[in-house]
Amino acid sequence: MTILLMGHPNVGKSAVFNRLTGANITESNYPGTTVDFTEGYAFIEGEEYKIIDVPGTFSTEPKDEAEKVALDILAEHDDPIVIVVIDSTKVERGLYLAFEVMERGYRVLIDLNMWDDAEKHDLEIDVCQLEKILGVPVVPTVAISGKGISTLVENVPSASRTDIGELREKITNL
Amino acid sequence: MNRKILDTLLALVGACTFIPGLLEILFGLTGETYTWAILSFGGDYDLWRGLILVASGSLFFFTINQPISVQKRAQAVLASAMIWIVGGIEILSTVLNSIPGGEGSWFNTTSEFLSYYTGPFTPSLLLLPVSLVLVILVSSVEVKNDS
Amino acid sequence: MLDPEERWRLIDKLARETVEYGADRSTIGSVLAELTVKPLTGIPFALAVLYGFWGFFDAFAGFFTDGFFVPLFDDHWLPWIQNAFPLKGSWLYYILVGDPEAVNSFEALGMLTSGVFVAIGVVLPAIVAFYLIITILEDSGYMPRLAVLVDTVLHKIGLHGFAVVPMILSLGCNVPGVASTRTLETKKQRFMMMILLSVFIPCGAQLGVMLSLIPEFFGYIMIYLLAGFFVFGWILNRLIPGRSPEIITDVPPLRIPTFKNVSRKLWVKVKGFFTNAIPFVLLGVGLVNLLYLGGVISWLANSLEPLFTGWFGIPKETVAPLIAGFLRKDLAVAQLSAIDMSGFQLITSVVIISIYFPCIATFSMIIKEGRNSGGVIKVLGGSLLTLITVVFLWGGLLHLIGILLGVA
Amino acid sequence: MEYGEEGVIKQVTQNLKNQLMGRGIREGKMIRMDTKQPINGPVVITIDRSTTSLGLNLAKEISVEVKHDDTTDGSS
Repeated sequence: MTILLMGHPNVGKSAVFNRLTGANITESNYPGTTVDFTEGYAFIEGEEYKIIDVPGTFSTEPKDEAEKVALDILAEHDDPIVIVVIDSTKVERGLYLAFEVMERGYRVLIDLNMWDDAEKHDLEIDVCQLEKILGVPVVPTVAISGKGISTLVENVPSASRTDIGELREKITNL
Repeated sequence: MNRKILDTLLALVGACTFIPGLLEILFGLTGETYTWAILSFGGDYDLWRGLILVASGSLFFFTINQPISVQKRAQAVLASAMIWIVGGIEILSTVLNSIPGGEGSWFNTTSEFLSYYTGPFTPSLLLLPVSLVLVILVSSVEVKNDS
Repeated sequence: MLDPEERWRLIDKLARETVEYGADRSTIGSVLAELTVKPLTGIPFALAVLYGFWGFFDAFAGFFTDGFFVPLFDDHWLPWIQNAFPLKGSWLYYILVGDPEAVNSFEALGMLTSGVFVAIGVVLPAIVAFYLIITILEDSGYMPRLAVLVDTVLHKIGLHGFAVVPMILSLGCNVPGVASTRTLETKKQRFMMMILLSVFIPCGAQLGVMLSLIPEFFGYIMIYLLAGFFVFGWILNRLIPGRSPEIITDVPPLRIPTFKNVSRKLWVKVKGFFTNAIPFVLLGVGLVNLLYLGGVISWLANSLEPLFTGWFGIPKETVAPLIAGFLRKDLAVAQLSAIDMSGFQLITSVVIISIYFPCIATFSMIIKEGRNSGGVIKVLGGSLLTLITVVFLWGGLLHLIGILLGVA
Repeated sequence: MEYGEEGVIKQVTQNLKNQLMGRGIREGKMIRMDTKQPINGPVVITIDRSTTSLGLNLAKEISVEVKHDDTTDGSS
């Protein structure tokens, strides 16, 4: 099983990665490119997962080499679980990427990282409602301190697919 | 503490940063070294240290006369951070220079090791604790009319 | 798939339902974040950061290299291997150990002596120090700010604000500098940067020797090299086809980096460097020794003589240090200072040492990285062509300036 | 648009849209110009609390309705 960590640059993706994986990590060069990505392993509920820290990307419409690699990694794995890491203070931007990944039919788990920053800025996010509307697990975390990571791990097996047509209807009817 | 006292302190620290900074630029350009009491000027890269101190001093001056605000605090912190970088490097290189023994032995003798720490010191090193206290003061002053 | 406009419409609606924004208060962090990217406050602070960068490197690398590795290699490793290695006088001894009489590891020139010393004793501490600071700058969110501040100048020569990273790295050692060009966006930018770096940016070891041997000329040499960087950057930008896109980068909030993340990233980087670059350095040393044995280098020295005296106006004795410069530029500068010549000739020859050819380690790195920047042949051919042009023009120009000033 | 000003994005050229969609630069959004570097350097803008830096020529492709006391000016 493979877990892909996707998200914008600077959302603490590698901090999440470091929390999830053990010591055995390797940084390697994606063949034919100048982009490096990191791989590691984790045991979740007795099962071994390969975890890939996908290069930071803003959208699944690639604009540069790093985003192209991100997309290639996404495409070359057989039915991976995608954890979309979002900066909690910039939910809209993060959701844009999450939507794109969900539209492609992947099993998605949303990580609202840097939750402490959101609290500092008096930002309130209704996680339950977000979860209900999107139909995928949404977990607030603070990867730097490790808060919420265990909940994130527990939710990995329940990452799920969303029918985008239904989602559209749900949101329009809100 | 009220703003007047704080501004006086800021001006004082600003001047104590700005003037040695100018002197360092001077000594940096001529390449001479000069020691006065426990203060020393000159040495490698002195021109750069001088430029940074002058900029830091100017930034301290700039914060004077502003109402106490987050802006003012941040500017004081930034100005101090510039001193900390220069001073911190000074401390680091002193410590690292004092450890290896050079010819014949791996480590320095205790007396030689200690001789590295008796000065004279560069202005930034002496300013480091001062600006640290200043930042704590600035942060402790209550912000009025925060916007 | 939805189209982007609709996706945004849905997200905005969703966000209105689930996200509630409080008042956007400015905190000391957010104001600092703004101050560090404003030119008036940001540029002086950037200067301080760069000073800190350089100062840390100087102290850290000096501590390990001069404090421990130099005595370790010179007093223990070198004499031991000179005696312990069998077959003294054979070609194998020459390639692996080098000069049996050498008293310091710089001058022994063998793979197991100079090669290992340079790789472990000199380059490794430099690499650790540099990657440590780079990682802290990246994790704190400062790097994009620095990039934005210098983009103004660098974009004029077709580069990017982010080109500042390889530039800074190269001042320590050109090897990681060349390696880090891979962060640049287009092939054109990577190619340009590799050439400009390896030609015009002197490395830390060379800077050190220059400062201690000829401090009175240091400023002039640096200004002349930096001017070359921008002049040839501008020319290359016109000549090389390809895009140089404008900068688009996020400017993230400033954060205090955590020890765990920094140390982990650092470990991964250093491990990668160990396995990728160090074999290249060792092979490079071996190659030069083979060329020496084959007589290629002395042949070069003889045939290049007229060029040196005529075009550059420097004595013919400088040919030998120049050849040595292929291996170690700092060594070459040290050898130059022993030759009897005028001050201006010394400036000229140091400049030529800097620009004439990247050292073997850098050269190996260019070959390695060239694969990602348009193919080895193209990059190598391109850089050789540029190098020759640069050395002729920039070196000759300096001679001309000297003649005009009446000092050459 | 001048330094320190706020406004609403009126229009983004298609070229720029393709590049910036994922970054949240889109029509109808509040935008603030944080800094402008001297001699045609890049600009720094904030949208939705995320700060982005753009080359000046790219930034020119965004037209903004600047929010003064009387909203009239629509230059970039």
